[in-house]
Amino acid sequence: MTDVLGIYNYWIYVVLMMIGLYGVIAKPNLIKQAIALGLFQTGIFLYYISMAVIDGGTAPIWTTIEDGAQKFQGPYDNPLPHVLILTAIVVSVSVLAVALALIINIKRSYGTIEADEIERMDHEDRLIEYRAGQAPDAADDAEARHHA
Amino acid sequence: MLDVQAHLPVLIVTIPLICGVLTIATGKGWKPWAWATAVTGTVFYLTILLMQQVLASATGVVSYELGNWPRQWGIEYRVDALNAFILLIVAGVGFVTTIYAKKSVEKEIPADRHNFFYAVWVLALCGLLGITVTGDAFNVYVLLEISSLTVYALIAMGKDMHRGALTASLRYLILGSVGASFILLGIGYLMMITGTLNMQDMHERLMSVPGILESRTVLVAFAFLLVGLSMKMALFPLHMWLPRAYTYAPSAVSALLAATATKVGVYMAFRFLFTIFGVGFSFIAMPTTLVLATCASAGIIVTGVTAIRQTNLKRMLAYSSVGQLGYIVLGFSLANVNGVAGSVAHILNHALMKGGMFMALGAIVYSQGRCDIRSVRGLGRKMPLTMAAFTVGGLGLIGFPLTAGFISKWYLVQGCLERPHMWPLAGVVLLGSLLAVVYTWRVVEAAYFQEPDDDRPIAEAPLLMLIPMWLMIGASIFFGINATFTGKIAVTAARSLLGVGP
Amino acid sequence: MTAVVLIDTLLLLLVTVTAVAIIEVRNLYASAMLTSVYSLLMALVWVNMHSMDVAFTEAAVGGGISTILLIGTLVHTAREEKPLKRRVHGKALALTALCGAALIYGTFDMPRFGDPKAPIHHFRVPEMMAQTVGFANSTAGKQAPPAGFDPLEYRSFNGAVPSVPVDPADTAWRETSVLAQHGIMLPKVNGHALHPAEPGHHLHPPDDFNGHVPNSVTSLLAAYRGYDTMFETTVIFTAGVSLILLLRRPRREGYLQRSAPLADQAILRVVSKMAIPFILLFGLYVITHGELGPGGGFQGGVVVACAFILFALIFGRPALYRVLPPPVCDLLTGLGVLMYSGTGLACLLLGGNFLDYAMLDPISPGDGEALGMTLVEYGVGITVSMVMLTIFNQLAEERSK
Amino acid sequence: MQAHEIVTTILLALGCLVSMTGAYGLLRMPDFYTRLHTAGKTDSLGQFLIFLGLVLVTPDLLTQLKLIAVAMILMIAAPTATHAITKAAHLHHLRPWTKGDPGGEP
Repeated sequence: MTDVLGIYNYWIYVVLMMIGLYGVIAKPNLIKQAIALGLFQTGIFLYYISMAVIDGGTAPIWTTIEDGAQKFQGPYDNPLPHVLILTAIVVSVSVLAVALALIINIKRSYGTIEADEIERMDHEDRLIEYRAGQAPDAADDAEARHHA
Repeated sequence: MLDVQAHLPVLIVTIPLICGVLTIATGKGWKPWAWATAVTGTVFYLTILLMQQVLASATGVVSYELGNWPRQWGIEYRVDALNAFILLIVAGVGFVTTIYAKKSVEKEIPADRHNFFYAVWVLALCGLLGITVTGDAFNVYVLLEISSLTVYALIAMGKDMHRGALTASLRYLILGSVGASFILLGIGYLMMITGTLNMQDMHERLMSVPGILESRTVLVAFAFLLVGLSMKMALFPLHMWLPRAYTYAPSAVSALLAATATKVGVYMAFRFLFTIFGVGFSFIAMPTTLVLATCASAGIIVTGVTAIRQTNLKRMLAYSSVGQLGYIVLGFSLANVNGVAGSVAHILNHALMKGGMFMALGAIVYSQGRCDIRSVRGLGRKMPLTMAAFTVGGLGLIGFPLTAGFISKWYLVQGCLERPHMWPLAGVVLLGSLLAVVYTWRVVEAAYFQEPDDDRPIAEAPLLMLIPMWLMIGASIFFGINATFTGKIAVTAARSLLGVGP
Repeated sequence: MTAVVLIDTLLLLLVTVTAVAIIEVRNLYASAMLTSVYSLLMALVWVNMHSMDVAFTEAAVGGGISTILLIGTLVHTAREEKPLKRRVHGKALALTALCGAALIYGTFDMPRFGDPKAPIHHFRVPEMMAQTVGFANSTAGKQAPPAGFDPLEYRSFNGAVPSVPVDPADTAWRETSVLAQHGIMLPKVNGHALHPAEPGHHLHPPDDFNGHVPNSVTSLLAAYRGYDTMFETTVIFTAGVSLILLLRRPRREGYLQRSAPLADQAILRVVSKMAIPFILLFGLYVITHGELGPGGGFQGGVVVACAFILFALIFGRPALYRVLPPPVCDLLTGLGVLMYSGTGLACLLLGGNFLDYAMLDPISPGDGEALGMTLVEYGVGITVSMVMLTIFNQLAEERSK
Repeated sequence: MQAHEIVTTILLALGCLVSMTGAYGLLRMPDFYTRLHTAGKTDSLGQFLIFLGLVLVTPDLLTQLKLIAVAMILMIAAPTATHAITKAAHLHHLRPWTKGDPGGEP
């Protein structure tokens, strides 16, 4: 078994991810869900960056020190995950922007941003749709019952 | 000056990218549509060329190194029979759907944003094509996000017809992002343990370093990739986003999505399960067959029953799509040549049939403003061509002989019978067909054997809708009668995926 | 325990606490502000892990743009979350616990945190790193090797990995020595030809520029994985177009009205007038300087967008629209992506592969690569800044309906 | 330890201390305005001291200049931000706490 000290960093990313996932599932507020989705993704970023770290390493940038001469400064951290995560951060902010635009639209047409209330309204919409789609006599019956 | 043949794989993706961006500047009226049609048409032509190139090449693989960096360090495009086939489907369906979109979009989307709509439309195709052509694991994720973001926006454009489109889109956004994040995580686990991102390179590493496949990291990567991919391709218990999204999206978008989006998800599953992990790990060491076949069978039956109860025909077809996806997954979960070939063939056949059927529904929405079982009553006489297309498509879903659906189900049943103890799955396939008979019959009965509610004259759909619709349905009949092309490609692809000699 | 680990632990603890607070606090404004705090803490974590570019991006995006977007949305949706009936959602807790357990199970076979022997540190990437500024094989390139650079020392991670052969082309050592020491990864030594090439460009010699710049993150981002970055730009563009599709109202409805509430504030006006030129300059500096230090098109673009947003906040959107009318903004949004893909296409037309920058300058491929990388960085910068501005405008227009 | 390092240590410690008092004030003060008052002022001074300390130990001139520039920008930006926040609160009619008021928040 690998020593626990060596992999604790990966556990924290799991914790962050799971906090995010919990928020996505458990919170009915849509904005909360969008924020939680962001947390969830940041957890994955942390994982990627953790894997780039190397003992005694420095940032993967060749620095210019003293009279413009470049100096080699020992092992550099792996730049590949950094590049991937730069891309992933951009993707996550794009997703956030689109989610927020949708949420604003939802607020416009539903008047609320709580998932359970929206779910109820959607359900009513679907009942109306279902009735309208049935044979006309059945729909009339349903309407008659509704009025009775 | 430009050797098109040499750069086909990259042109297929970059032409829709560049032209998609340019769509914004095309102005108003019919121009964005004409531009989008021209672009998708060009791309379709290029995919045909690529298909020929792949079939003609000695190795069966066309590789393209972007920026001239060696594939282990840069990004590689790698096209074999399977990709070329899926590319052909996506580009072809994309082209036909774009032609179809004009009338439907005019009706359903405000005129002042048609240029933006078609820009997003073309970019969605760009993302889907990109996923299919790439040989780099992380590139898959980026392109997946492009296709997802565009699809969220496209679905939400149904908001002017029904507000449900917004919640459908947001729900898909959240589930889709979680799914994509799982995929990203799986890729990360694989990268950490193999040190590379190129799919071929990853596979070589996984195969050449003993013990690596038994490590818990690879196990977890596999599990999370499988869950993420299942979310993206709407495999049964994780399909919850799909019915609403297809129901409330604009008609043209439903047709495009039904025919391409989940198919590309299945393609990704092929690549990850077969190409990266390899058949030995995915299907022999892991109980994948059991898990996937169970989910798929349950999906076929449950969604079939649910589809029967729907009055909204778009929703009915959406549930049926989940069921049909079950067949595709069932096929490749068998991991034998017939099963995988059936699965590959069904990708094409289902794309054609379901695309055509959604187009028929779009035509009904175009003339009536809605498409429930009540609004099709007596429509068999008023819109004969549209309803005939729907009926033929329905026969395909059932798997009626001489339709394309029959071919793929034939392969599937064979595949089921070849695997020991898997014969009950053949029963599931047949039961699914029975359910399809029921839900198709309801519509056929309403259309041909019931009287309409009133005597309003209803015109047949415009020609610009009928032609694409019948192109799709006609193709599905053609591939049902002449199965050589599909069969050949499907078997070649299956053999190369399974690593069996040709 | 090194300092990195200690600071890391403390920071991550703080981050976790903030994350819990973000989820649990009921006031959505507080939640949005905590998200900003969270991002800044994350940026510190990235710096501590030596990932300067990611830290820069996280600070600009998470701390800046995301917060602006969130608050812009909160203004016209809701201030508070509805009180929940149950404090803890049992099903969600069970599901996340299961998921987390699975992920933690997967970590047990991972290489230790910071382990120089991890596959990712000695497979594929070192060749790329050792090539940096063209002195991989100690041959004279366009740029001289830095003083004190010892390729052998570099390849052996300062002696952490023994028995590295002198010849860099001999890569068998990775398969035999290092992997064998690492418990789970015993190599199959049967002459698997896994390393057919050095990571250099196919067409010109390895001692040339080869897409390498001092900031190796940029070299990977714009050269080796330039294609990913092109799509990253497209993702941003797509987000911008989606926002327009979803939120833009017909002209004259929510357009050019209501003067800015802050224009009469002397201090704000003066300070922002002083600051905006410098912010713009800094943005351009970050874009251009991305090859030498942390930064690049994305970060710089966000900084430029922030300048415009600040202008709009203080002087009002009508003033901003006079400077940068929305149609121009829309076109510029696309221009960035076109600049990127156009560079790629130009390489294609000049006879190379897509995004083969070396083709841009037939006499000195290295200069061509430098030119290509600069062009694409500017492409990213233009798209990112304009999309961020478009998103802000759409959210702000929403408010004045 | 050289002289400039000692000076740096003292400056850094002082900067941290000042910032800490700001954090304490944030918790201790009764209302919005007073809290911002402590936080804004101490932050400006604290960060300035820390930057000054860092300038003394930085070897090359360019980085020193950069640090000084950052310090200058923060010196202008932080008080302006504080001003903007309080102004916004004032415009939205948030009343300051006065001696007779109960508890902390007005």
